[in-house]
Amino acid sequence: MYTEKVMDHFLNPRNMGEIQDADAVGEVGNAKCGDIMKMYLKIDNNVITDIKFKTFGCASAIATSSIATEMIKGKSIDEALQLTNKAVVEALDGLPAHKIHCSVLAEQAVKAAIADYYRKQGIDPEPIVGKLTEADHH
Amino acid sequence: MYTEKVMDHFLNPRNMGEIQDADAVGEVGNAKCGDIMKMYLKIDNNVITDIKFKTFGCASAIATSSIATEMIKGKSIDEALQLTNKAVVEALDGLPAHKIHCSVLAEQAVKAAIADYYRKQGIDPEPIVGKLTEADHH
Amino acid sequence: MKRFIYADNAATTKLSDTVLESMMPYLKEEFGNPSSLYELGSRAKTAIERSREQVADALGALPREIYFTSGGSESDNWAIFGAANAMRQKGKTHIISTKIEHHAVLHALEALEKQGFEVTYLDVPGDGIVRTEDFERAITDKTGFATIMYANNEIGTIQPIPEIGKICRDRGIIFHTDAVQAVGNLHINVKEQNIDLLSLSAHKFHGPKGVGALYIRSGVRIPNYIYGGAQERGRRAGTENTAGIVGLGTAITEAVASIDKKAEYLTKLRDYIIGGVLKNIQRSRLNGHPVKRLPGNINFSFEGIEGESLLLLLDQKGICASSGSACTSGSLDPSHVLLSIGLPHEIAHGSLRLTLGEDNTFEDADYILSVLPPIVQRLRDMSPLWEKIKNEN
Amino acid sequence: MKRFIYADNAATTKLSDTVLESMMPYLKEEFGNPSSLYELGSRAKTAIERSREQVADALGALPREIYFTSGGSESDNWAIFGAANAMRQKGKTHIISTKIEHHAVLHALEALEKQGFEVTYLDVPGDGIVRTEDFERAITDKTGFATIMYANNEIGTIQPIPEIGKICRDRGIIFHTDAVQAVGNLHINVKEQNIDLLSLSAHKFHGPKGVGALYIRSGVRIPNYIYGGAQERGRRAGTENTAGIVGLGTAITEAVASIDKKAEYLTKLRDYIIGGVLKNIQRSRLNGHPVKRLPGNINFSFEGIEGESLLLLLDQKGICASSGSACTSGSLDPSHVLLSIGLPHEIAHGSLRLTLGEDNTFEDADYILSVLPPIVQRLRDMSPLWEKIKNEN
Ligand SMILES: Cc1ncc(COP(=O)(O)O)c(C=O)c1O
Ligand SMILES: Cc1ncc(COP(=O)(O)O)c(C=O)c1O
Repeated sequence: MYTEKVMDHFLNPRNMGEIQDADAVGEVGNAKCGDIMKMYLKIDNNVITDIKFKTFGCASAIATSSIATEMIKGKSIDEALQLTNKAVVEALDGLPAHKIHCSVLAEQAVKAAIADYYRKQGIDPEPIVGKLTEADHH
Repeated sequence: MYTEKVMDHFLNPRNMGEIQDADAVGEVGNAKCGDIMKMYLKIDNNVITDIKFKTFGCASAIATSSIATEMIKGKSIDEALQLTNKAVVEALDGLPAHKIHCSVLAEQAVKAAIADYYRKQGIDPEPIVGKLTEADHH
Repeated sequence: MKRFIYADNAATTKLSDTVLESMMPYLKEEFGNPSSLYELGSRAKTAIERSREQVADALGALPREIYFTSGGSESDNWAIFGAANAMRQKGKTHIISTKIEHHAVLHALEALEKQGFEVTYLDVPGDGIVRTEDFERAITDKTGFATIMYANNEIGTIQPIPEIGKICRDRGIIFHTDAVQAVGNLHINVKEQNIDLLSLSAHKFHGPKGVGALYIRSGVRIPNYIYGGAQERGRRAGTENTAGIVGLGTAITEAVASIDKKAEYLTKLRDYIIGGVLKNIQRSRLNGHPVKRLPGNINFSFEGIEGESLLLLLDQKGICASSGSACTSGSLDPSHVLLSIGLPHEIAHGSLRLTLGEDNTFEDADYILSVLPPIVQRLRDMSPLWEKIKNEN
Repeated sequence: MKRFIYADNAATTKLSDTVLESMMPYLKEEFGNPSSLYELGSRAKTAIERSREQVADALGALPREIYFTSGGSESDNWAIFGAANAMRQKGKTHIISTKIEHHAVLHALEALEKQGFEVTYLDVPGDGIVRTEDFERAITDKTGFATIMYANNEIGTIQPIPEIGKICRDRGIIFHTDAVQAVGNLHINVKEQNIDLLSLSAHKFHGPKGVGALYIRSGVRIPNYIYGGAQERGRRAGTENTAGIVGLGTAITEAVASIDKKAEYLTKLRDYIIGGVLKNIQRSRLNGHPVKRLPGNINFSFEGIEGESLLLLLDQKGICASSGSACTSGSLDPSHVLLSIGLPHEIAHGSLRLTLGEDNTFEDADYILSVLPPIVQRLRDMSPLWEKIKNEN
């Protein structure tokens, strides 16, 4: 069902954990639907210097979280905002059709964390990050 | 599907053939329904001294004809009239449900031949042989 | 030693060794439920998807247009009840079929008639082939569905499927073909031949019994027939018969690869037997079309005798064959197919079907030709009907 | 060497060696069509009738009340659509079932609702067992049919079938039970238990996939579901899957012979694992009834984690198990059964079903008990939900 890449990121998740003194935290999804992703960022000079995640969800939820953190670690916020769910899927060599929503969730989690970063600085994140819609997965 | 007895009478039919100078001939069934039985009798002093049959039909039609001839050969006409389809079925150790009509046909063929015998002597066979109804096999 | 000649390949076929070999792992250690997440399950799933590709390739279809079923009858029922349901949504109530369909089609259509559908059963002329003109004439503005078999199971006649497919596509009629006898014997391409729904059954081409498939052209929407789990992308419920499905895939690939070679050989063998019978048995009649018939199909009527007796005597000689009559089914009616092509009842009763396979040899043919005439003679000698026929001439 | 522990016997089971052995002749030389007249055909027919007797014996039924099908889903669909049809003739339009039926039952009932039938889906209390009082209360003068599963496939709870059977018989309600999970595990007697229709599937008790049966009590009249040839005494068309049917007969005989021995052993093994898990994993919950459950069925929920991840990690350790969630089916909804017994969504997502078989050992149990807690811990460590749960207390 899953590609080797997905299994690798599921079995050996990168950047799993928390950052106690994170500069920003974003959480998306809900338990009722079966997946929650939480991302912690350290941001220095507009660059994401550290990132960690915690995920409640299926293997692809964990794998998409993991690879998303890898894809934006060390990147600038602007670059991180370019991350699309499509890029996540491609980086994992594909996801089953009914798991695509996990990649959407990963993209949203990154955006939610960045939004939190702006909000903490008193900046309205919406013009920058866009409206964060709950990932549609029903 | 068939008992050994049926197969034996089908493969080695007894009394198969014609009697050229028969005292009586009876034929029942019709080609449309897939079976015709014809019986030839030699009758001497109310005793069936010889009997032959010809049958167009399935294995059980042939087997019932064969065993019926065996069962009444050497018997008096009265005894022959006692032959029931049930007795024929039993003598063959049974017939499949949808082949029971063959045994009815065999009983009728015997009766038709005996009726012919009476008719040839100017005697109305009906009070003796009963009404010959076409065996019901549709 | 008693000879054994299996000449009833239209009834069923022997599993090929390679087919059985491909199935064995799934009857042993690879027993996982294809819906299960773990490796054991996903290996079974992979095997099923490989088979789906094989079936799709054999028909010129896409894998996602193939749905596995429990055989030809289920596929026919699904297609027919499903299409009827779909057409009713569009206000259509008229169905076109033929008088010579398999009972899996006819009895399903009869059930639909009880539900208020109107069905035209096309007549076929003496050669057993439906005329496209008749088909076109039968179409009304209520016609929403047609089901015409690809090749007949009794007399082997091949129907003008691509032509009818074209007419149906042009007229917006959903078109199903029961190709149970055709798959593995004839070249089928569902796209080129404009087929919307096609039924097949593995055991007719050296695959296992109890597994088949329905091709549903993508875009044609029919409701499910067996509801339940999400197997077959939610279209046909039930834990998959993995071994059977794998066997189907192997069998169809093998069968389709050898169609031409097989057809050439079987046609020769068939015509050799047909010629021999016509020459050696008087008042014998070849049923169906002399050329437009399945390569391995032979169907004869012999006047004055009855089919079941003939078959049992052939069995005594080690020859497995079948009759046009549905004797074994508990019905005493002669074949509806033989009646449809104009045979009188009494002649329809006396028919013999030999359906050849690759394993049959010319030696087998000679044996059949040596054994059959005396058996027919023996039954005619016993037959009061033959007596009359003889005397008539 | 990687360990391999198969603990998903409710999903499917491995063919037993003796079952496979009994099937082999029918996959090889005994390939005749059971409807064929010749010896090769009648030997296959005889084998099928022997299997029919075996199935009948196992259920306390008569052979002529047993009809072979392609599996549990087909049997369920036939029973449900058939009974609905039969009751409609009598002016009845109301059906009683439960919320915890298998999808083969639920989706068929939903299709009937679209046709205008009214269906009451009984609630079950937290223990997962239907109350007969609730059943009786649901009966109206329109009720013509009830379908209640014998044992649940997820949480293994055993329903009060004899009691419900009695009520139905007294009230003239046709009663079907989906016994797919029960056959071979529980003692069933259709006569004593007043069952009118019963579905079973061979692959759940070490028989082959793709074959099952429907018991139809003599006197209960339901229409056919798959129309066509005269197989199964004209009630279920399609060339018989001889090998599968023979396998079913062997498997049911074996399974029923060992019910008591198996139940005793599996109950011990089950309760050993249940005890170990409850002791070693905090915030774990046993779903279903502690005692009135299938001997081999274990169903846990672990707060804060999700089922699929758990299964894949268990698979990495060589353990085949299943989740209550229907993830693989493409749906993201958690199990309707777990929701029915009152679990909140987020807990229903984190469930694990282990279904044990005779092959499982106490060593396997110890291995599972050693491997499972760290895996649960690992996922909880990853879970933002667990973080909250922990902090709440
Ligand atoms: C309770 C129950 N009913 C019906 C079925 C369907 O059986 P099958 O998959 O053999 O069609 C299953 C198993 O999948 C089941 O567990
Ligand atoms: C033309 C045709 N259609 C349908 C069927 C039914 O197939 P099955 O018996 O595999 O269900 C058969 C064979 O029996 C057939 O020859």
